[in-house]
Amino acid sequence: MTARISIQHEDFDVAEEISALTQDRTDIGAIVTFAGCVRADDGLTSLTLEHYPAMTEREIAGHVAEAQQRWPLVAVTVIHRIGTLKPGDAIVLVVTASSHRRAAFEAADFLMDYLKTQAPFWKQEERGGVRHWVEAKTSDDDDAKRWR
Amino acid sequence: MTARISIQHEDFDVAEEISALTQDRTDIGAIVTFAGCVRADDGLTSLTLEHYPAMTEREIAGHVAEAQQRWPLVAVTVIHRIGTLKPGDAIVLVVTASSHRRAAFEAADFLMDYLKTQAPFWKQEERGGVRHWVEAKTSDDDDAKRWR
Amino acid sequence: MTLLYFAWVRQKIGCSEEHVVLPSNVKTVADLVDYLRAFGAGYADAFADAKRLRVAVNQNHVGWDAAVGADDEVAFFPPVTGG
Amino acid sequence: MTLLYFAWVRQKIGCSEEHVVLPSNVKTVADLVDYLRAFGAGYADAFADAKRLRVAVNQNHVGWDAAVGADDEVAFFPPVTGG
Repeated sequence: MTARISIQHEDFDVAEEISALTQDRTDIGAIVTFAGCVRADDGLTSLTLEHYPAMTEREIAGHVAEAQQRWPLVAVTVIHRIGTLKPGDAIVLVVTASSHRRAAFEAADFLMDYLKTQAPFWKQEERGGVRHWVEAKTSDDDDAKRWR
Repeated sequence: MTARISIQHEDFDVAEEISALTQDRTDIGAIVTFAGCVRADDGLTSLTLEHYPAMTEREIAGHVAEAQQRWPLVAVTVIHRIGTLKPGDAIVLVVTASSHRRAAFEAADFLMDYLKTQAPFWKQEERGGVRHWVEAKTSDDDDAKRWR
Repeated sequence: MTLLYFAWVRQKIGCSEEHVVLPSNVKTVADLVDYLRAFGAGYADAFADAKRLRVAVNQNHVGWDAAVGADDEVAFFPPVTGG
Repeated sequence: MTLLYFAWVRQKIGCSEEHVVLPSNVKTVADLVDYLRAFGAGYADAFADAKRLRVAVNQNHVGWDAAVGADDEVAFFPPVTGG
């Protein structure tokens, strides 16, 4: 299996990421992508993401390896943006490729639950010029618990 | 909600389909895409899809409407190719956009289960110059039953 | 009545669509199948094993006992294999 | 020892990374927190409510009773909010 993990300030191109995984291959039956975007909820004007670089990369790699053990995956790509983003901006991309659709769906769902709840990111929201740190949500934790 | 359904011979561009749904919007938090490709299983050299046009479009529209009722979706795109395809070719695309990731994942999964099992398509596989009609699979039906 | 055939049903019968005027004793899908079996060898072959066939009337899946009328579109096909 | 602070822990303390030489009686995370609280007002504020904090030693989440040593990288942060 090939895996690509990137934590970056730059935006990403979904089509490029898909074609990087699938080009010249005839064993991939299913490609699932999850792209997350910043929503303009309650007048949000910007979102700033901070992370713990050494831990983020190590943990994401560990979860990708776990996904690979649980599902027959051909390739996985995880891209997470950091820094200050605006409403409508892309923030995260997970691409999973497999022979079978259920594996691709479940692995993408599993990785997103990890990224949205357990990955060492901290978010600061800005509304009307005021910034505040986002508190951890329990509903997201419930999502992540589905996989235990 | 906007919905686009197309049964076509032509290939599709995932990035274009995503940006058509998300452009200039700041209320979409999650976009899930499922792209299915033809696999070269057991020496498969081509796959030909036949469908029942009036029924396919009517049924897909019905399932998109059901997905919209079950999950808070902002937009859905379903593209299914017909005609003769080669290994590696894209065959189906589902894009779901929502404020929330669980809705986008579940709706895409639900629509794919329908398309892969219940939609009025018939597949003919070609191997070594010999064509045969694919028989309906029970494992796919089990997937579709998850939603009842 | 419009008749549509798909996949190997179409191949055995040798056409994808035809229009027929039915005798008055054809009231259900089962009657229609009995009637079509007598159309020729391809029809007899296609309709030989009813268990292998599915039917839709006006684009809705129905059972063998469903009513059919002159204005209906009736389609015969194998179980769908999906996309 | 390398100390890392993230999010509002970093803001309260006013730095993201520092290197300290520990007295020999600092053997656990809890000892370390007690020690750091005396560094200044920002530290006291950041470590005021231990329940609001999480800690990782060498990039692994650990509890308050985990051992810490001179070569460790210890990070303090609020519960992660994910991406």
